[in-house]
Amino acid sequence: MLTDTAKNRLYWQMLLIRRIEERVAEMYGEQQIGGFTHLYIGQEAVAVGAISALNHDDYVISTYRDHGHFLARGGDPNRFMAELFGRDTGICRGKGGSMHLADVDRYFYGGTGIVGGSMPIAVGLALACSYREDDRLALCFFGDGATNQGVWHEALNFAKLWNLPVIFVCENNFYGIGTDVRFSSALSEVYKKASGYGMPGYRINGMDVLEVRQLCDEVVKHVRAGNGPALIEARCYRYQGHSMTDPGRYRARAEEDLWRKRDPIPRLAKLLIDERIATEERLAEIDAEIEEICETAAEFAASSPEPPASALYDYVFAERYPSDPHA
Amino acid sequence: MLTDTAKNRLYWQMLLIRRIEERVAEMYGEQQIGGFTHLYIGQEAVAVGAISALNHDDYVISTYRDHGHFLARGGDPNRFMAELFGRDTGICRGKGGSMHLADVDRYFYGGTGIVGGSMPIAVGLALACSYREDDRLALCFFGDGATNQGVWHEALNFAKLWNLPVIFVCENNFYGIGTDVRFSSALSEVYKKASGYGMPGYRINGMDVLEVRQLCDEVVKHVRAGNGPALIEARCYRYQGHSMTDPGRYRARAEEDLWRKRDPIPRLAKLLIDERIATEERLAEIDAEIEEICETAAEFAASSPEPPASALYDYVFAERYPSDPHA
Amino acid sequence: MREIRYYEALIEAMAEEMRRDEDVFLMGEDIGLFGGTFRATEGLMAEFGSRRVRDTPIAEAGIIGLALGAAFAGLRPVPELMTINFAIVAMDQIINHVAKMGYMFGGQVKLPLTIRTASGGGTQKAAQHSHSIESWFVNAPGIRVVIPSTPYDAKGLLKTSIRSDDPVLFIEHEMLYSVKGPVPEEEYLIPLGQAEVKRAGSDVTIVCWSKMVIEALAAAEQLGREGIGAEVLDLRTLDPLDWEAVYDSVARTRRCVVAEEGWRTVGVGAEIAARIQEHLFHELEAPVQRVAAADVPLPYAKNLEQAALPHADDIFRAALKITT
Amino acid sequence: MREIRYYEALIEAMAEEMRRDEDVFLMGEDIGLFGGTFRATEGLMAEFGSRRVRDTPIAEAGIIGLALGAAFAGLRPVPELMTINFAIVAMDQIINHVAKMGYMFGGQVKLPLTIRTASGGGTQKAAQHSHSIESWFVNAPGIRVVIPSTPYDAKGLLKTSIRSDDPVLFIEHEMLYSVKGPVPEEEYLIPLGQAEVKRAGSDVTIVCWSKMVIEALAAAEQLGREGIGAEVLDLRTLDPLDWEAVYDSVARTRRCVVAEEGWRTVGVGAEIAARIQEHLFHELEAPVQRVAAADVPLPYAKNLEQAALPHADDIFRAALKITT
Ligand SMILES: Cc1ncc(C[n+]2csc(CCOP(=O)(O)OP(=O)(O)O)c2C)c(N)n1
Ligand SMILES: Cc1ncc(C[n+]2csc(CCOP(=O)(O)OP(=O)(O)O)c2C)c(N)n1
Ligand SMILES: [Mg+2]
Ligand SMILES: [Mg+2]
Repeated sequence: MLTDTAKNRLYWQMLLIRRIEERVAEMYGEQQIGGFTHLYIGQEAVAVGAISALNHDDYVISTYRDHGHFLARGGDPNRFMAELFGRDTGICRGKGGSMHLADVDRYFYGGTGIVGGSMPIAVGLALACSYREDDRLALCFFGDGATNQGVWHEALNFAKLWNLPVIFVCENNFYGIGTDVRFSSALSEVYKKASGYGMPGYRINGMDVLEVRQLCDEVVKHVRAGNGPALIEARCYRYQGHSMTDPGRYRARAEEDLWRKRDPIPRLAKLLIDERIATEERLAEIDAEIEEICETAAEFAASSPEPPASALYDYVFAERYPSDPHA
Repeated sequence: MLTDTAKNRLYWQMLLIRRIEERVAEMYGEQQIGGFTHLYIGQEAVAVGAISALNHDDYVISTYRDHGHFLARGGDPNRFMAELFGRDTGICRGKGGSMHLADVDRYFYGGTGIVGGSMPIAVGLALACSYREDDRLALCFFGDGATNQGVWHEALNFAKLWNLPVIFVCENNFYGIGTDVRFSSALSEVYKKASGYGMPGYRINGMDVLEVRQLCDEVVKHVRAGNGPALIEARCYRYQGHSMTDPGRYRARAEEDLWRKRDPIPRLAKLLIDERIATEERLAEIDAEIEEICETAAEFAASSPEPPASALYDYVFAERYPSDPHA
Repeated sequence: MREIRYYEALIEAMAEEMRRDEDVFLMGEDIGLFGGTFRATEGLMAEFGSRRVRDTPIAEAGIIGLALGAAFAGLRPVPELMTINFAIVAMDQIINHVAKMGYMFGGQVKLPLTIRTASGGGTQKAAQHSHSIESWFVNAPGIRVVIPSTPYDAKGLLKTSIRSDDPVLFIEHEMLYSVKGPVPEEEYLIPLGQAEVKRAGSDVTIVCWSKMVIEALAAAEQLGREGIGAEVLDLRTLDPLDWEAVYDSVARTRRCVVAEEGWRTVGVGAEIAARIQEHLFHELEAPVQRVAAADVPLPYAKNLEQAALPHADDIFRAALKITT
Repeated sequence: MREIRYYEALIEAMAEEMRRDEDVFLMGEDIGLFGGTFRATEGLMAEFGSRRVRDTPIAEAGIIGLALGAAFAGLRPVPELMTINFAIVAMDQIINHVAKMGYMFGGQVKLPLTIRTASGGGTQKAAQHSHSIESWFVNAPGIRVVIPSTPYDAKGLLKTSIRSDDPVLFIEHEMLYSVKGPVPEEEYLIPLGQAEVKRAGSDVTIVCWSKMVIEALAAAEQLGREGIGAEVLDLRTLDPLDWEAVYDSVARTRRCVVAEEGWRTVGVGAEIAARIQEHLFHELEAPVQRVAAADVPLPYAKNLEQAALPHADDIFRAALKITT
C-alpha cells in the first residue's frame, strides 16, 4: 500500500507535468520554442504511476513525447525548459530540443523521434542489466502506433528469448497522429500482442495513477525476480493535438469530452480530499509551488545564453582527430 | 479428394526438384554454378503440396531458397539451369542466379536474398488482388528464421488489418543457417505467432505432401472466400547444408537420420505403390524421364552463351535517358 | 497565369493522374482522413475514397514492400513516406528490393511506383528529422531521383514520375510546400533529366536543386549587385542528371558553385565537382566550390541549426571567391 | 614475422580485447556455435561462453539497437552484421540512433560500440549481396568508418576501434578474409585517421582502401614496368580521413587516381576528387581519375560481374591516361 506521502507525491508530479506543459504551449505560441513539440497533457498518470514504481537506477527510455517521462523521472525543470528554448544550459545543451530529452544522471535515455526506434535500445539496456547480473531493469514507453513497426517486434522477441528484465509500457491513446488504432493494428487491443511472444500482457486504465502504480509495482517485482519481460497497455488520452501544429480535427468532440471527464489529476485530487490525505488548502499550495517552479523555469530558460557558435561540432564524436572538420 | 493423376503429378514434381538439385550440386562442384546456392532437398513436399493447391494465376513469392518453388510452379528446367550457369538464356538472363529466380508468366515473383524481404511484397500482391476485386490470392514462402525480422511483423499486420488474400507458409526446417529456431524465436512453435495478429495459424507435417496439399486446399478456399490471411507452419528439414559452402556441423547426426527416414519422396512412392496408383515400373520410368530432363537442362545451360558484355546496363531501368551511363 | 502553392500543385498532379488511370493509388501514414502532414494529399480521400487513398500503419518498410508487390501486379502505386527521415527505416525495401528487382529478374518486371517524401531542415526539428540524403539514392542505381523546386516543376514532374515505368523517389521539401508560383490550368508534363536555367548569367554557374534554388536565386541577385552575372541551373532531377546542361553552362562561365542542403562530405555536390573537373579540366578558371550543410547531425537550437545549414550568403561568398 | 590470415587477425583482436575488458562482448547471427560465416569469430564462444558471444535472431535493426542500449549502459559491444547488405536493414538504427544520439543528447552519453561487417563482391552473389556502400556512412556524421586491407591493419585497427568511445563501422571484405600477411605476436594498436603508403612512387598517386589496395598494388607493378612510379596510398579509415596524407602525396605526384569498389556516382572517390581539385587546383597536371564499379546492381553472371567491378587493369589504364 502506498503511503499518504507517496500519494501526495504522485499528485505533485502529475500537476507539475500538466502545468509546465501548459507553459510550454504558451512559449511555443510566443516562438520561444520551435521544432516538433508534442504535449503529454492527459497522459500524466502513466508516466508518474510507472516511473514511481522504479528504483532510482533503473533505466527509462521514451519517445519524442518525452516531457512527462523526463519530469516524472525527476529531471530538472529549469534545464528542461532551457532545452526547449534551445539554450546552452539545456539538459542536452540545446542540441536535442523537445523530442530528444535525456538525463543520464537519472538513467533516463530519452527521447528518440523515430517511432519504434527506442524499443531495441531499451532491450539493450536490459541486456546490460542481465550481463552484469545486477538487479536493475529497463522500462520503455511507446505509443499504440509504434506497435506496428518492425523493430517493435524484434525488440519483444529479443527480450523474451533472452529473458531480459524489461517492461514495455504502451501508452495507448488510441491515435497515431490522426490515425485511429483500429486502422493501424490488426489487434487493436495492444496487450494481446504479448501472446505472439509468450509474454504476459496487461491492460490497465492509464487515467488512474493509482491503478498504474499498483500494477507496475507487481510487474516490477515479477521482472526484477528474473521472470523475463512483460507488456503493459495503459489506455489513456492526449488532450491536445498530436504536436503543436495539429488542430486535431479527426477526433469527435464527444470523445474528447468523455476523456476529459476521466482527467487523472482532478481524479486524484478528489481521492486525496475524500480520504483526507490532503486538504483543499494544501492542494492550492501545491498549485502555487508548481506555478513558481514553472515561472522560474521559464525565466531560467529565457535568461540563458544560446549555445556558442563554436559548439556546432561538439559531441559529434567523443574523440577528435586532426582531419575532422573544424577539429 | 485428389485423383490418382494428381498424386502421380505430386510425386513427379517432388522428384524433379530432388534430381535437378542433385545435378545443381554437381555443377556447383564443377564450378559451373557460383555465388550463393541454397538447396531445397528434403523440403520438396512443402513447395509441391502448397503450390499445387493454387490456381495458375495466383501469385507465388519465395526467398533465396527458391529452386523448389520455381520448379513446382512449372518453371522451365532449361531456363532454370541456364540461369544458375549465368547464361543469357537463363530465366533472368543471367542477372539473378540461384537466389533470384522469377517467372512472371507463371506469376512467380521469386527470389529475394534478404531474409524477410519478400514478406511485404507478397502482401502487396494480395493488395492488388483485393484492389481489383478479382478472386486471386498470393502465397508466400519463408523460413523459421525470417519470422523474427521486423518486416515479417509489418507484413502480417498489414495483411490482417486490410483483410487481404495472402497465405503465409513458413517452412520451419528448425535452423536459420546454423541457429536452432529455439535460439532465435521466443515462440519457436511458429504457427502460434499468428495469435499476435488475430489470424488463424496451422501446423502441419511438411514431410507429407498429401497433408500439405490437403490443408492448403482448405486454407486456399477460406482465403479466397474473403476471410483474410492465414499462417501455415510446415515442419520440414533440409538435408543439405544451409548453402553449398556449409558443412552443417551444428546438427546432430541422429537428428539428420531421423528426418531422412521421413523423406517425403519414398513416403509418397510407397503410398502410390501400396494404393496401386503406380507400379514400380512406372516409378522407374518417371525416374528416367526426369533424368532426361536434368540431362537436357544441363546441356542446354552448358551450351548457352554468356550474356553479351553490352547487356551490363540492360534493365537497370525500363526507360532510358541520354545522360544515363552507357545510355 | 494563376499562382498556386507547391502542395496544391502536388495535389493536382495526383488527382489528375488518378482520374486518368484507375491503377494509380496512394498509400501512406495520415494521408487520408488527416489530409497529409504537409496537406499534400488534402481532399484526395474525399474524391477517391479509401480504396485508392489508403491510410497505413506506421511501418515504412511495409509500406514500400506493399507498394512494390502491387507494382509487380501491374498497379501504379504512389506510396508516401511522411518524411525522408523515415525512408531510412525502409532503406532495405527501397535499395535492395525496389531499386534492384527489375535488374535481377532480367527485365521480367516493371516497377512503376513513385515514392513521395519530404526532405530538409530549417525549422528546428533536430537530428532525426532534418535529413537531406538524396546522395544515397543517387549513389544506388535503379531508382530515379526527382527533386523539384517550384510548384510548376513539382506538378509536371510528379505527373511524369507517376506515368514512368521505373521506380522514382520524388523528394519534396518541407520549406517549399507553401511557396506560390505560376501553374497553368492546362495539363502539362515535364520530362525527367532536363535541368532548367532559372536565371541566366555568364560569370559563374550555380548548380542547385530543391530549396537551394531559392537560396541560389537570392545569392545571384546579391552577386548581380556586385556586377557578377550568376547563372542558376536547377537540376530538377538527380537521376537522370542532365550533365550536358551542367557542362554547357560551366564551359561558358568557367566557374562553378554547387549548392546543396545535404552534408558536404560525399554529397551529390562532390560528384558534380568531380565530374566537372574530369570534363572541363582545362576550361575551369578556379576550383569548383561546394556549399552544403556542416557535417553534423542537425542541432535543435535555432542559432546552431542556422549555422549548420547552407544559405544564400554562403553561396554568395563562394561565388565571390572564384570570380574576383 | 609470422604470417596469419585476415580472419585470424580479427579473431586475435577480439580475443585480446575481450580478455582485457570484461565489458567487451560480441553479438550477431551465427557468430557463436557456427563460428561466423567468414570464420572471423571461430573459437570465441569456446573461450568466452555464450554470455559474451551471443548468437542472435535474424533481426539486424534489433541487433544494433540492443548494442546501442548496452553501450548506453557502459558496456562495449561489438555487434556483427553478417554482411553490409544487411546493414541496410538496420540503417535507421545505425544512422538515426547510433550516429546521432551522442550529439542530440549533448554529449551526455558515449557510444563505444564497434559494428563489424563484411562488404564487397566478386563471387557472383548478385545484386543484393555484393554491396560496397561505405559512401553512405562517410556521408553521415557521427560514426567512424574503418576499412582495413591487410591482416596487420585489420588487427591493429579493430583493437583501436573496440577501445574507442565512439561508434565505429568496421568494414571487412569478403575476398580478404583468407589473405595472409605478417602480424607480430606482440600487442599493437593502430590509430584511426592515418593513411599508409603501401608503395612509394613519384609519378602518380593511387588513393584506395580495402580490397582495392591489392588491385592498386598490382596496377602499380604494371605501371612500374612502363617506367611509371605509382604511389599506393591506403586510407585505412574513411572517417576520420587522413587528408594531409592525400594532399602531401598528390602535391608531389601532381596526378591522382582514386580506386574504390563501390558505385562510381557519388562514391567516396567523388569526395576525394572534389577535395583534391579544391586544395591542389594549381598543382594538378591532369584531372583526378576515378576507378569504381559500374552504376548497376551487381549481376550474377560471372562475365558481367567482372565487367561491373573495378580491377587492377582499370587502375592501370586510368593512371596511364594521365601520366603519358
Ligand atoms: C518511423 C517514423 N515514422 C513516422 C513518424 C512520424 N510520426 C511521429 S509521431 C507519429 C505517431 C505515433 O503514434 P503513437 O505511437 O501512437 O504515439 P503517440 O504520438 O500517440 O504518443 C508518427 C506517425 C516518425 N516519427 N517515425
Ligand atoms: C536480412 C538478412 N540477414 C541475414 C542474411 C543471411 N542469411 C541468409 S539465409 C539465413 C538464414 C535464414 O533462415 P530461415 O529463414 O530459417 O530460412 P532457411 O535458410 O532455413 O530456408 C541468413 C541469416 C540475409 N540473407 N538477410
Ligand atoms: Mg498513440
Ligand atoms: Mg530455417
